[in-house]
Amino acid sequence: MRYSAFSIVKNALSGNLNWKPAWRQPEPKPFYDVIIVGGGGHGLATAYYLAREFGLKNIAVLEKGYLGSGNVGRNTTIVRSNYMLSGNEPFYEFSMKLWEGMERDLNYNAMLSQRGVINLYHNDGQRDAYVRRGNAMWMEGVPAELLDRAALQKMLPFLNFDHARFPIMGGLLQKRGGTARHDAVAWGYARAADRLGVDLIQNCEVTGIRRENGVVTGVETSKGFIGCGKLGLAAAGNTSRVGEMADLKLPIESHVLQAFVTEGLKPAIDHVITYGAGHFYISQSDKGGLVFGGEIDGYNSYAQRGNLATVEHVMEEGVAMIPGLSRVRVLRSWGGVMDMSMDGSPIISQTPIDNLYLNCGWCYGGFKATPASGWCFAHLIAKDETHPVARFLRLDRFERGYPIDERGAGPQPNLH
Amino acid sequence: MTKPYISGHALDARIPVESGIRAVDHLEVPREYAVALVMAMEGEEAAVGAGLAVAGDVSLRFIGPGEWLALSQSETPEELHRNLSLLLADNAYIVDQSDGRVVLRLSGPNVRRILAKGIGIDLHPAVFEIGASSNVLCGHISINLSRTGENEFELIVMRSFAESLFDDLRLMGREFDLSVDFSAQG
Amino acid sequence: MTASRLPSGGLVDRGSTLSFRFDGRVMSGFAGDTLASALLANDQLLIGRSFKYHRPRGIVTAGASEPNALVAIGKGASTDPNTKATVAELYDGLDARSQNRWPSLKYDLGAMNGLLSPFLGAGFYYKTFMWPASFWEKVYEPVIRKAAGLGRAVLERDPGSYEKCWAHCDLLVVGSGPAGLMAALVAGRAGLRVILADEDFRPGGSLLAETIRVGDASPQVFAETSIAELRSLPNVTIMPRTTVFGWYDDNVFGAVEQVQKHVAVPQAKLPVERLWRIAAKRALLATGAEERPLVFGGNDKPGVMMAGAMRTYANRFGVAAGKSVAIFANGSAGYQAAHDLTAHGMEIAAIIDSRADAADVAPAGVRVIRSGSVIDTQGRQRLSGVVVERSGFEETIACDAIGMSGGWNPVIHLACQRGAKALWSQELQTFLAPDVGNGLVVAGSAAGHYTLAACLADGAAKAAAIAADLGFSVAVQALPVVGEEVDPSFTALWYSPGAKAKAFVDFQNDVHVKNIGLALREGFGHVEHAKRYTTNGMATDQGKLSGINATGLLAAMQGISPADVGTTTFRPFYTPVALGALAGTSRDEHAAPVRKSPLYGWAEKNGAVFAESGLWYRPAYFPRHGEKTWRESTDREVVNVRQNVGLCDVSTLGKIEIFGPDAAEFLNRLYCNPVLKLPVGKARYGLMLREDGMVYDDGTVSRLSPGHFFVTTTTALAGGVMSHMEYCAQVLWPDLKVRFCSSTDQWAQMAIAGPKARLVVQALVEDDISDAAFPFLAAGIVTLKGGLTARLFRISFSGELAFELAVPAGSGAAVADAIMEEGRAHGICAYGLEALNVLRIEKGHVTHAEFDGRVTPDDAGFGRMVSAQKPDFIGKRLSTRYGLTAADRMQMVGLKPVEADQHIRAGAHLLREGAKPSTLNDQGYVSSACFSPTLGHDIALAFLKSGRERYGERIVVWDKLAGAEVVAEVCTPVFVDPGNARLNS
Amino acid sequence: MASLIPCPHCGVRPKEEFSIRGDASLVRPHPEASDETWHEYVHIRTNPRGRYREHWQHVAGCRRWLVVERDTATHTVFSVTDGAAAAREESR
Ligand SMILES: Cc1cc2nc3c(=O)[nH]c(=O)nc-3n(C[C@H](O)[C@H](O)[C@H](O)COP(=O)(O)OP(=O)(O)OC[C@H]3O[C@@H](n4cnc5c(N)ncnc54)[C@H](O)[C@@H]3O)c2cc1C
Ligand SMILES: NC(=O)c1ccc[n+]([C@@H]2O[C@H](COP(=O)([O-])OP(=O)(O)OC[C@H]3O[C@@H](n4cnc5c(N)ncnc54)[C@H](O)[C@@H]3O)[C@@H](O)[C@H]2O)c1
Ligand SMILES: Cc1cc2nc3c(=O)[nH]c(=O)nc-3n(C[C@H](O)[C@H](O)[C@H](O)COP(=O)(O)O)c2cc1C
Ligand SMILES: [Zn+2]
Repeated sequence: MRYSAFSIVKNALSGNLNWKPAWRQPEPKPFYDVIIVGGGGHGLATAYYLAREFGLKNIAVLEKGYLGSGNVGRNTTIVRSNYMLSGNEPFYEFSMKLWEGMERDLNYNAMLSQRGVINLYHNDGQRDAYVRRGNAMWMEGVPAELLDRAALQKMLPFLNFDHARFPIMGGLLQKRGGTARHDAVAWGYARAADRLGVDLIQNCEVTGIRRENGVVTGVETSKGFIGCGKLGLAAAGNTSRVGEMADLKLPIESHVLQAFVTEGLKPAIDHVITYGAGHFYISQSDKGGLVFGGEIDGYNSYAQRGNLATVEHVMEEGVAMIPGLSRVRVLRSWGGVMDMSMDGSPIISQTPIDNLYLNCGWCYGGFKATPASGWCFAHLIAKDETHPVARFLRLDRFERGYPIDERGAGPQPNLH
Repeated sequence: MTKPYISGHALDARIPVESGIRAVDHLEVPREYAVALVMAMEGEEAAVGAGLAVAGDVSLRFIGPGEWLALSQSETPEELHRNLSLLLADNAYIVDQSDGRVVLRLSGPNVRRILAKGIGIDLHPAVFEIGASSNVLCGHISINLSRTGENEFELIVMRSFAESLFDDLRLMGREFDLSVDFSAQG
Repeated sequence: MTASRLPSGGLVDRGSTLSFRFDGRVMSGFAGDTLASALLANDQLLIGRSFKYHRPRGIVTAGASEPNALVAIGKGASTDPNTKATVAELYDGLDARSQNRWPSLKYDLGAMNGLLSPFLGAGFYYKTFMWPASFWEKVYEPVIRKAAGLGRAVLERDPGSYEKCWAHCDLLVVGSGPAGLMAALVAGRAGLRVILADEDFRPGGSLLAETIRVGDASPQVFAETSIAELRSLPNVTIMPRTTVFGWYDDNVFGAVEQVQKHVAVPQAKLPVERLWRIAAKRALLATGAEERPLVFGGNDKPGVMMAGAMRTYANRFGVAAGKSVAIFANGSAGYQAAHDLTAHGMEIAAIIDSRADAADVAPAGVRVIRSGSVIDTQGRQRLSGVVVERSGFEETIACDAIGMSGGWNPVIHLACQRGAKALWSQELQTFLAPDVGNGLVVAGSAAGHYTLAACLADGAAKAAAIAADLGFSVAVQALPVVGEEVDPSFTALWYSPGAKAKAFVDFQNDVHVKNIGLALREGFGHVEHAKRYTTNGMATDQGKLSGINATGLLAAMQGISPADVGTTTFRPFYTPVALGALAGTSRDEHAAPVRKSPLYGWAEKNGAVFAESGLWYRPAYFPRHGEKTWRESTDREVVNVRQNVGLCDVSTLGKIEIFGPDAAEFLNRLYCNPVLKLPVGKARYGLMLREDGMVYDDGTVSRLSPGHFFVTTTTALAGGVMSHMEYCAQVLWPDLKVRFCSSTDQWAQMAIAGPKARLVVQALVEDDISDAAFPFLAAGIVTLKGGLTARLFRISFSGELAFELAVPAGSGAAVADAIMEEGRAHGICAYGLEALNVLRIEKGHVTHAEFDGRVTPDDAGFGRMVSAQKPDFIGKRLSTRYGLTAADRMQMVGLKPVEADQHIRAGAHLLREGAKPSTLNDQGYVSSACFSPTLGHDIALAFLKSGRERYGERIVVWDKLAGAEVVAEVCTPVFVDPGNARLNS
Repeated sequence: MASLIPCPHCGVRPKEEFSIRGDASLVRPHPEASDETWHEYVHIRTNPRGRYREHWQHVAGCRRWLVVERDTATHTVFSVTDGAAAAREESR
């Protein structure tokens, strides 16, 4: 059933009783040409593009929980392509462009809202780094603007201009950046993939990877063995665990990042704003909740929850940046387990094992990458060759000495 | 030029000279305090600990394994350094920190309620006993905390943080009208 | 008037009248009222509008689960939007306003949405608004966003203050109802350190609204005497107005105390709210049970209320929720409410019981409709009647309020916040907390005990067990005898059949039964999918009323057990918490500690303008009379240093003392250049790598005696380097005999730089510091005239003849004064960070602008410094990786504009002349740039692909962000004195 | 864990007194070890779900590096020991 204003009216008139399921609930077949582990944004997008762009037919996505139960369903929804390093920027801009056509492509409104992303800076060094970044964006054809304090004061009068411990000097603006409705991204890809015949199998946890003569032949799951031609891992925070099933050792640590939403409020914050004197970032959802987050909790964790010290730290930064948040009440906090890589940048790569492909290391920034990650991963799986914009995101870059370290923090995941 | 250099206190800009007001809860800042860091050489931790315990007019603060701050109000920094060296030189490294640390003394009936606003350890009288000391976080600042009396604690802070800690303590004590002053001379 | 104050009764102080406003209307209530009870007493039933359809809504509950009666309280920057009237303590002068309505609460245009409701089903927006593409941003989204939210945040600086506090206890009791009180009494008497926290301003929990006698007293008196006893115990702390919002690892609880939310004019010396972090050895949840609403047609009108809430309003607040009240129930609690209301003289229109037969006894003369179902309600902005269906017959019963009672949901929120899933109890028809270990135990109604006697007994027994477990001896204590009561039973009813109007599940978010059905039909039947697709349970009440009903509905619609559906995930916060409370005192200028150099006052006195540098404030420049811009002052300072002499505070550099027989070996492994053979009395530049071969930090290493080194680090990484050293010493090489300490704060350190530096310094120092006696890179202990012992280093960041003098911090200002006095004759000036930066760029010296974590020593021109001889040092092995030694790496070069009046900005990128700007053509970037007063034009340090081979090449400095393109010449990064003649003079 | 860490030298302390570095089971290779060994030391992590040994430093306390053994799924702490002692143990 195609979604449109017309379909809404028509269905409403028949009591909304005729809507069809957004996706089937198939039982797994014994064999698929391609199996994707992980029904998050990346796994679903990969399956969709495999079917649509690369014409593959016999595809399954295996998800241990419900579709979208991982980080795609728990992130702060920021979408942007304002990276500094040449290993990253073209990839994220490719993603941005895909976002811009995605909804019509999927026939699903993911409510992409290009409201502008503003990164504040508070000292000369930060400004210089943002100038470098802004120019790197322009090099890739991505518009960026440097705003001074006066311009910001006009745009965002609620920021702490008068009593800040670290006064705001200016900001880097990417107007095309913004947010998208996180769950809808997963649902939209799921529905579109399903319509192309992809089997989306929920409550199906991969527990083993079967290899014969060094070649992957299928996966053991909570629903039994399922054979496959090629296997793609898009298991986000659980990558190391799935990789281990194929004796794959990875440059990944799993860390928990918390996010927060306030009570619903009338529109008050129209942009995505990030704090330069800390790790705070905030935007307002279309429903009215202020969605925000900060630093990771810092220790390895597979628990989707964080601790109070970090909560307090995030709030301190929030109130330091926007004093008026003080009376706003935070409604809910949650955590997501992310695969933090050694340089803070992702991995889309072949592996030393034949027919096993890897998509991981998205840290706290993979939501915005969803379309490009799916596209490039599908490209890699279908053609066995790297998509040009993802050519730096290889697994062997650490060994070869080509880290993509936006933060310059070195091989310690919790510093990225 | 031969004039001696006058030494200033880190809180000179914060504490009015002789305010004279003293509430029940009071923050007192001794102007003169000799402070030395004592680091036992490897394997000598116990010996140094024992040696320090008998060192004359010196109070000890625990920093970490084999490390202490030695404090004296009767000796000059040079004297303290010399005396400790005589006692421990073969077993410990001694570093003068008299200018690097600032000592603050907090006392009064509400002292625990004040400190609990910044310090996460259990300060119950039966848990943190008289004589106990430890490095702790007070708000966002690292300090050494020691219990020096029934309702009396001493806080030692890095000099560069002293004003900030002082401001924090005033805020923490605001509810109880905490008063502040330099110690009376002597 | 229908809802009104009863002539007597309740725990309000009828002698103390309080005046307040609601939407401008002045009303009055009593001390002890909540805003909700006072509004009811004033017959204000319409309080707010729902989120989506803007339907008129009133008060549903008498507590923290309230979904509807949300108001904005306070004025201006002190406004608290979305405040639950049911928990807001009334005070004189309280000013409340309704929300989410326009132009007024009574006439709200937003209510038009209700007409569109068939089209606004669950997930409707995902299905449309996609065409044309440009419309989303310009038309659709703005409209959707306008409809967002309920209350309005003021976003102005909050005049209130907040603070945090730690607490420690043996036992934290959450909830002061019968279970919690008994537990606290038992534990308190046994000598445990007990904290009893309750969100209510009056402790006692449901006892405050109870009528059964406890012992020979009323439940209110029992609560009062219990509290009095607890207050008399020194080991017990009672914390009213304190909501425990989260259970975290290691039994740490987050709680927020509303210190001054209930006063018109807060005292300045007290916070508005206080955050508590409670470290509890054990905790007991005695949080009670929430009455479950019934899902029936038209169940959202003002006048529809929880039956238990009606009881509370009558018994605790002396307020009648209506004149003629219908009760719709599936269990005995509805009857209990009917009895209590009758006792207060209120009229019971009928009891509609969904069960066919039940033993419960109605008050005399009250009609009971068995197997009844409410299918619709009458009235617009307040209830005027209910339509009841029984065996196919419909009947309208006139009433102005209906109390609904659908059973009980134990409040297990906190127990499920750390990953444990709630368990369905078929017997109790509800979800209970699973066993979550002995740190947290659930008691009373929260554990599924519904009689008062059982709650008292359960609280006492569980507290006694905890006390015994912690090693306390507990005396056997008799429990108070409780009057006769029936154990409340009910038959779960997820949906009252035959609804003729919307039957709401989530009131605030306007989720009704059909939405849940649609979600199921579209494949969103997983309880988490249903939540996200319909937004059920996502409003400010977090599904306290709606969550279990949604589960029950999903189960019923699929013909499965609620056990197989489960609940959605419980998360902090139990109730929403103000960000200000969680931030505490860390705000504004106080957001981070301030570090001050011992020369701060001296710099201030000399007119410094300060800049933040990490936590420090450092002098940026020292403007003199007539100078209008920072550049004027900086240029003057730079020229003066190059021509005469200047004094700069460098106390903020990290300073570490290293002792021990292995100190040299240790440092040799730490730095990439050799340190082992550094002679005593010498300093050396030191470069530290990370294990991945990239530069980590740089500084100086001085040897003061064979076993005593003194190293400096950059200001930014002082803490990081210290930790790194400790890691290396303790973890990597625990066998090396080395000890170190930070002495950053002990020393005031100043750089005295310029051709006349020696003249000035020699005037102060007893020792001979001539070039012969104290050459470049000498380091030693000297005595100042006047007797002060100091450390002197002949090192230079500016490229001039320079000394760094370190004196004990307290004497710093006096010594700096003396230097300035001595230097006056030589034209000395104080110089700040800006001048320091220009001086170092002119000399090609690097800072973290260059060492940004992606740079190898060779990139920055230090390739030859890296020791090839040393067998090992941090970073040695990985620095030989292919990518770190590749020929096309970016290398540090100098740039000067071909036309001298053109400007270069740090952050600009580099392009070959004529090349199209593109990522592929990107040649590098400018890391630092400044105007060089020495040379009279801009200069820059830049990283350029294979840069050192390209001296003399013309390159485009591309700063699209500024719209600037400048052609520059690539040159060596040392612009001034490449032969180091000045340094060595 | 995560909220409170029992430092063997200082007692139970809040998390914010510590900084965390990561895997404590890594042993710095001999300088002559293979490229692969070095690469694995610097870049590869076992990242288990369950028992894990991690280096935490008590920065605001005794400044010792500690080995915190805990469960990455439940956050239960099993033990906290001094890092130098553990390292000596290991090298034995
Ligand atoms: C709090 C938070 C905030 C964030 N904010 C942003 C942001 O603002 N912008 C941004 O760009 N990014 C953000 N991110 C990062 C982003 O969410 C992730 O990088 C991205 O969602 C990861 O890709 P994914 O959607 O495929 O992952 P997921 O949705 O996590 O998908 C992985 C799936 O794999 C499944 N799985 C795992 N193991 C198995 C198994 N053995 N068998 C079967 N299935 C398995 C999981 O259940 C999961 O559903 C944030 C992350 C978090 C946690
Ligand atoms: N009439 C019935 O059918 C029926 C049904 C169930 C319970 N009850 C009665 O209710 C009473 C239950 O007693 P109880 O002691 O278990 O609970 P309670 O309801 O008396 O007390 C719970 C208290 O905990 C507080 N609270 C809840 N969560 C909190 C939090 N996170 N932080 C701070 N405070 C919090 C509440 O405000 C309340 O004051 C018994 O008297 C029982 O008979 C009656
Ligand atoms: C962008 C965004 C907005 C959210 N808004 C709300 C909200 O308005 N109300 C709510 O209860 N939860 C909201 N959540 C949180 C979810 O309820 C949920 O906590 C989160 O997706 C993690 O899932 P879990 O708590 O089930 O583990 C939001 C989450 C995200 C990512
Ligand atoms: Zn410690």
